Amino acid sequence: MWALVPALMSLLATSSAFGQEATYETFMEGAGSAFFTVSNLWLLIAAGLVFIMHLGFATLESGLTQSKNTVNILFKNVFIICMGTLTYALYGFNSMYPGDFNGFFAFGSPIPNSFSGADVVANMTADYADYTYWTDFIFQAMFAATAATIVSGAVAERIKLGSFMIAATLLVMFIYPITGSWEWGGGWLSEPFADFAGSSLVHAFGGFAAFAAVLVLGPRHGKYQAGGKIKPILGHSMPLATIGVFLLFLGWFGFNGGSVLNADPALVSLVFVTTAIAACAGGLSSILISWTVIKKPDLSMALNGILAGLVGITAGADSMGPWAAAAVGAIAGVLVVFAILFFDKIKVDDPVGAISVHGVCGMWGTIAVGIFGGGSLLWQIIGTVSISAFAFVSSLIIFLVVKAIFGLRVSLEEEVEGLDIGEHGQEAYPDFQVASKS
Amino acid sequence: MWALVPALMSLLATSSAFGQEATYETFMEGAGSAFFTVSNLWLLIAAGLVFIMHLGFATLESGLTQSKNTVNILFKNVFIICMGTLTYALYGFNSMYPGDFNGFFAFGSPIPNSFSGADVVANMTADYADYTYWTDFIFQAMFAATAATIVSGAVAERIKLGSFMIAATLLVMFIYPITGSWEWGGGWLSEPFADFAGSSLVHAFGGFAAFAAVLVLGPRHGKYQAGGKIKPILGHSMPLATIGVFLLFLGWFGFNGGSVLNADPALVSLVFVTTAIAACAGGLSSILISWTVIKKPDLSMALNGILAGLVGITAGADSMGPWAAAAVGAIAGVLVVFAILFFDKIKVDDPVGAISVHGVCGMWGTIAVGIFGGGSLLWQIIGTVSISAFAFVSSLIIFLVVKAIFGLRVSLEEEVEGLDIGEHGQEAYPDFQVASKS
Amino acid sequence: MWALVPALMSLLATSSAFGQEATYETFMEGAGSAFFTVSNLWLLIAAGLVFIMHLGFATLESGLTQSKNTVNILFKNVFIICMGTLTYALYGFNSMYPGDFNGFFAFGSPIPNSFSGADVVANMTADYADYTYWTDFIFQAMFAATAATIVSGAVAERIKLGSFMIAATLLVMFIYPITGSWEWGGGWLSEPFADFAGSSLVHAFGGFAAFAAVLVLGPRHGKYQAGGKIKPILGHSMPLATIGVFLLFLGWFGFNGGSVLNADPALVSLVFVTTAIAACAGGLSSILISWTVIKKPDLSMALNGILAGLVGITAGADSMGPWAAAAVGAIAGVLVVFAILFFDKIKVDDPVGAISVHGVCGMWGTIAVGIFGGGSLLWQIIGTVSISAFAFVSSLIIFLVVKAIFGLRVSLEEEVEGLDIGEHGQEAYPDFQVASKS
Amino acid sequence: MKLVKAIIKPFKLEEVKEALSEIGVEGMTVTEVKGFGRQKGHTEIYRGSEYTVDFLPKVMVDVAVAEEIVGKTVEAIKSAAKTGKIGDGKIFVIPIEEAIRIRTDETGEGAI
Amino acid sequence: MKLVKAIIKPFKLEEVKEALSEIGVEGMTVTEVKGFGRQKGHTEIYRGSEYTVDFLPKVMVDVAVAEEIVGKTVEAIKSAAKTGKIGDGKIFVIPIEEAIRIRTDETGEGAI
Amino acid sequence: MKLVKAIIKPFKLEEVKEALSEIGVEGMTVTEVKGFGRQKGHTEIYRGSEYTVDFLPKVMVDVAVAEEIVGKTVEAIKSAAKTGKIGDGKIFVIPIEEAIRIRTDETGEGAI
Ligand SMILES: Nc1ncnc2c1ncn2[C@@H]1O[C@H](COP(=O)(O)OP(=O)(O)O)[C@@H](O)[C@H]1O
Ligand SMILES: Nc1ncnc2c1ncn2[C@@H]1O[C@H](COP(=O)(O)OP(=O)(O)O)[C@@H](O)[C@H]1O
Ligand SMILES: Nc1ncnc2c1ncn2[C@@H]1O[C@H](COP(=O)(O)OP(=O)(O)O)[C@@H](O)[C@H]1O
Repeated sequence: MWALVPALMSLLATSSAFGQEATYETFMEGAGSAFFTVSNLWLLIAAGLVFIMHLGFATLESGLTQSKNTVNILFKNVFIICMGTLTYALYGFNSMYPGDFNGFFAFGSPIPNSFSGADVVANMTADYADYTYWTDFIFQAMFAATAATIVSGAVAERIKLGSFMIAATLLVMFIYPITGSWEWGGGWLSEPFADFAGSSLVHAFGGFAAFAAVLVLGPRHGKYQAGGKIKPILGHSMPLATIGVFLLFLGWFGFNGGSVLNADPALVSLVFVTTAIAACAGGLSSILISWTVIKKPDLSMALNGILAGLVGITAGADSMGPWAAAAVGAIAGVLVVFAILFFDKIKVDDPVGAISVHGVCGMWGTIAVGIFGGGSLLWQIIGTVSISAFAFVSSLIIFLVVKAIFGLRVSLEEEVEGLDIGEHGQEAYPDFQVASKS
Repeated sequence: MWALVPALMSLLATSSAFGQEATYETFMEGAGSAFFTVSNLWLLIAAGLVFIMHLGFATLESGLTQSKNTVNILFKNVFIICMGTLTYALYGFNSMYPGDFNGFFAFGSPIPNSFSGADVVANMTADYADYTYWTDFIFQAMFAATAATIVSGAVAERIKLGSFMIAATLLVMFIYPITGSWEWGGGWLSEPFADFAGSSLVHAFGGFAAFAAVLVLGPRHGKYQAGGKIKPILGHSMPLATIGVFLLFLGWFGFNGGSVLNADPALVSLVFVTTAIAACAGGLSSILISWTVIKKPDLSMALNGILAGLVGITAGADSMGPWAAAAVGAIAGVLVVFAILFFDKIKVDDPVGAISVHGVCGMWGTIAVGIFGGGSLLWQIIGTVSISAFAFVSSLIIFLVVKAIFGLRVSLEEEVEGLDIGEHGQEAYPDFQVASKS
Repeated sequence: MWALVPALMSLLATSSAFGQEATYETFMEGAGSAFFTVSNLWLLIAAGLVFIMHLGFATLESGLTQSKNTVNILFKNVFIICMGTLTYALYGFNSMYPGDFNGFFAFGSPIPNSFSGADVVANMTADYADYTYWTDFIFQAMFAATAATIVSGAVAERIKLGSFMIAATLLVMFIYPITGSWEWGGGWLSEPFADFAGSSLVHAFGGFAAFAAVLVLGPRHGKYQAGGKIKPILGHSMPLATIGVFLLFLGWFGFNGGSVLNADPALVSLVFVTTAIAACAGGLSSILISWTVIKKPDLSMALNGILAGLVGITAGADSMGPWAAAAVGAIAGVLVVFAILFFDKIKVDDPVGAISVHGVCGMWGTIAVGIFGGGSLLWQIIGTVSISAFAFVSSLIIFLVVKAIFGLRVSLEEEVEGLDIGEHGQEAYPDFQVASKS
Repeated sequence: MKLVKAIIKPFKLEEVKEALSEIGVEGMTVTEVKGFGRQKGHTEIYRGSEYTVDFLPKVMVDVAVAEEIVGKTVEAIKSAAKTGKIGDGKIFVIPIEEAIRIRTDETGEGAI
Repeated sequence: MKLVKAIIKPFKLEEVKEALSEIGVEGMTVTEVKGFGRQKGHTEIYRGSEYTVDFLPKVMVDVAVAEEIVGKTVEAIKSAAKTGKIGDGKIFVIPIEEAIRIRTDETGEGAI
Repeated sequence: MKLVKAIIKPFKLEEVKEALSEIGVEGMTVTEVKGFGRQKGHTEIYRGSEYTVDFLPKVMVDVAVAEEIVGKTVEAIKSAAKTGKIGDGKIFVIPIEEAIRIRTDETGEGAI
């Protein structure tokens, strides 16, 4: 069918079975290859969009924290994407998608370096899925590090760099694939629980892992003062934070849109619409609520509202219409404002609001599928609670162990001085007069 | 034809007529579905690219204004995208594309929450267009808020937040779809007037709406001093402004490229080339002119020149070759420099140059189709003048009414102190020593 | 085959031969058009991704230099993309892809303004390639300016603006297409030398051109002090630098992925995987090495490590598996750290590390194809050395000539004051108190 | 000689500078400072928590002048900087024992 | 009147401000400065080169007070700013010959 | 004791610091300031409008020294900061009545 046969020479250069080459060619000349090619391309582009979410997180987190910790935050985000991708190749991918397994846990193994013979057909054609094995890996790999990134924001401005790097690696490499396998790997939650793109598997997971980490770590010095007074510790750059949220919004089109796992026009376009509408509804409802409750139109709340809407719709972007999505997003936008105020009241210090945005709204989004998306409400609750609880407990153990062995917090002096000097011996803005470090 | 049938279950979960499901499947298995699938994907990706233009506007506008108003500008841009998408879903889309109508005005109505039965085929297959109904909506929705964003920059640093939010909502929800329907909705301008991606319908509309708003609002305090002296009020961050222009340039590939409304290789690739060439020609000619006239190579003029080239080519990106595009862009780059100097001379205070970039070059681009693009020069002039005039008058009325009821300007004291503290009680850069507020 | 025939009217409006129109239509209705349409779309999107690399370079370079030179760096980057695209249209494209030629050098000529008659089919269908002529041009044009951008970073903070603009134009317009034609244009290096997406043709070219420029220009004032002491001149914004690297990483998916030159699922997905893995391995190995050698986890080194991995994999992204890519990236990440230290030791002052990242790792990546990618080691060395040497010598001549005629360096006073005031009469951050200019 | 040290509202700087020029003062040194006084700061909000910003942006102008024009200088600053509203600022007069112009080695009143 | 000029560690500013309020001082002016002294700066690293940052961030507090409370003022600052570690800073007492409140034209001790 | 207050060109700071170290001065406090004087600012351009930036970046160095080395201090600053071109800056000598080291409660010349 296809007139032009792509040159596969180079790919197969190391493969022994030259006779098999024809088979991939045959497939590409056949009828099914058009949809396969488009779907594969869409998932690769979606992987690129999810990748850019890491820049979104990096800028959002550094914008919402103090300038004396900016190098540290950026470094952690750079580390996370590098570590996340490599550990996922080494272990995570095959642990999360183990094929047949007990439904609860599987060991991982490295992805192969190449395929040969019949394996090419099995992994590079519609025999595998609507996309190739490599596409599958890269799309999932871009998701994997997100959990650690979510934690990164919540523990910012006081955690030892080395300890964080160890804990984050353990979490991303070993724990994230476990809950992932429960649903997406065909485990015990795969039916009838529905979590389309990961309100629970990615976001609630990250949010509750962050919650545990913050409990172990404690609040930043000076945040909660004698007499119940809360001293806000201001983010140092609202433009950086705003850039972060817009990039996350953009990336979410790939996060949700790519989770359709092919280029089906009806479904992908529905997902784009529900995603955008929920985000906008979340933004507007947060603006409204913060204006009413706090009496000022608060930019940081508007930004969190958009994220809340996005996290909320992630579980059900494929299973409801635009107006249901608007409801899910708007409720998420309200929830996030009260959740942030609530966690501050109970002295859980989360500089960027990660627990509220990802944890609370991730749970909400999953449950919402039982309300608006035709899912089983009971199973939605069972699923999100199981995943969140597993994330919380695992993270608690990891952070407690790391604390016991290496220590978790920088010294008070370093915290006051800033982690940029303390951990990195570098400044983020050496040319600018930065205000009194307090 | 297509071997793999995408799972539509979830989409149709709420639909009653299960027997119809086969029909979408039948279509997807048929011959036409490959081009449909690719075209649909391209429009969704283009929608993502247009989305990122809103970040471009947000960073450009905040970069070109003072740091004491940064939170305010960012907030307005966040609000606009949220409000624009939702009001377009609620009213605008169906008002702009009303189907059969009188050619001048149609009432809008909300987009549906789902389709069932035969409607699925009518809206999700080639029966509808080269893309689905949802794709159509999201692509157009991303355009809709642009008009308000353009105004946002021109009225920056002195307008009351609440009043702006009301005026922008009225403009985007009710007025933008009217002129839109004239051409793209099949109204009185649809033939032979040609405005490919909206030099007039989007940009001149926004520019002239901004013009009216600025006339009602007046210049910033201290800008025009006794004795005709102009005091430049500097933008606070050239990196932010530059990020903005590059993102807008990128987004324009989706803005123009998506306006082909399918993935036709010849036409989409031509549009990419003309778009890029016009932008680059605009940048270079602005550099040249500003170097000659102002005697210094002015970065803000170079940035405006690129935007001028982009706005200029928007009407004719599909109807001329690269060298004609270069001419259109280069002329736009010259026009924008003189327009900015001119508006400053007549004391129309536009902090980001929106009226010159979008208004003047939007008109020029539309007319240029009558010169280089084979369009009727007369009709091009009739079209762009009608649209610009309608935008100007509507905006004048809206801003005058809002002024009468709520007031438009913040107090002089607040203007001097900055709108960030005044309207939001927040600072954009709390860690940095910001220079004397004047 | 395709049910929907795209409207080509407008494209062909200026074409005389209406009878030919049918032929493009016929092709689009035929079997091969689906793969053609997808491939063409992918290359256009890839062109957009490569475009965004220019923003990546602009932010990276300005982040790693002082705030008093920020306007200047941004201006140069804006100029380069405008100039690069236009000169490539005017001369470069046809000089680099001359068709039949002597294998060493060909004169260029402007791209046409339109095609008519049989030329439409020859240039807009699979007769041309898996994409149209316009797509070919825009994808290659986005690459073209990269060489100048690389030089821009290395000569920052001390070069005269006008002189740089002239030298960069000569380099991009006339020299870059020459080496380009050797390999990609079908010249003497096209076989068996393998440089997939340009480790040598783009990066080593740029790196060695930068090396020559820096030798002619000399180090920044005060960098190398009496007694061999090196005074680091700090970059002014680590967030800008980090944004730059993430955008470059994203853009590289288009740079490498698009270089497949069609949408072949197996190959494009392999390229995405090897690209990402090499980048992440480069980042991790740089972190490790800098932590061991310099004793601190250095963010600027981590960022350079990612770029090193990306440059390294560029030559062989299509010819090796993920673990080979990891090896290539990790070695590049080590190389770049020592290269930066080395060049500083021999007093070659390169503010952003361009020579190390692009020059050294570009060479390494090309050679690595002879080790891991099945290429001829000898030919890989011959190729990369020829290209680098040609770039070095040409650049040396250009910069020496420009120096002789116009002078290259700004005055010491201007260098101390900053080029923003000196060359542009503008400040990048007028609201902020910038630290003592030294 | 005296050092006249004035702490004023930032947006009055331009006027103060002009008033000083008019009476023949040719030089001054300006510092961005934060002031705490009777004028109370405003309340700001960050993610739901209110807090008071006590310190307000002010500008400190240091002018060294000869004995005989101290009065005129103080007067000039006073009238240019006054808005009559709380927070207008203070002027302090401090003795200078010696002044030197670095460029010329001039000392005393000729140096300022 | 005296100008009490204290150079302190930035994170002590809040406490110093409160100590001064307690003894009835109602105004002060604060400047971000960089200090050089016995407390040595730290070593930083940039792309492999080590270098020493000599100047440490400090805060300078200028308080004009009446003669009779100079002692109390110095005492208050001293005890609030002390950590006992090197780099705590200095207090200098400088004579003020005249003080004027711009808003009211008040002069002398009433003005501060 | 005296407070030697020098306003100098920013890029001379390093040299001034070294000159002071050489004569045994162990501490100083540095402030970024903007200077207005005979040296005129430059013209800048923004979107076509020219305007003059009157204020030039300068650095103010405050050094408290004992009576007997005031001369040497002034001399050291003067020779290190001089370029001979307009805008080199000024040095003012101001009396200090008391100095206290916060860390140790030392007072007088021992404190500085
Ligand atoms: N005792 C003081 N010492 C030093 N600076 C002072 C003193 N009192 C006030 N200031 C400065 O003067 C500014 C204005 O004082 P404030 O009491 O607010 O109003 P007013 O000048 O109208 O009395 C303060 O912000 C502070 O910078
Ligand atoms: N002679 C001086 N003149 C002016 N400021 C000084 C002087 N000596 C020290 N300082 C300031 O006091 C700060 C603290 O001094 P330092 O010698 O580091 O510690 P300590 O105060 O414990 O003796 C310095 O950073 C500097 O700002
Ligand atoms: N009368 C003054 N009072 C305070 N500072 C002054 C005075 N005159 C000059 N300065 C400071 O000294 C700097 C240099 O002065 P200027 O007149 O430009 O050159 P020069 O020092 O060569 O005479 C000014 O920028 C300003 O900061």
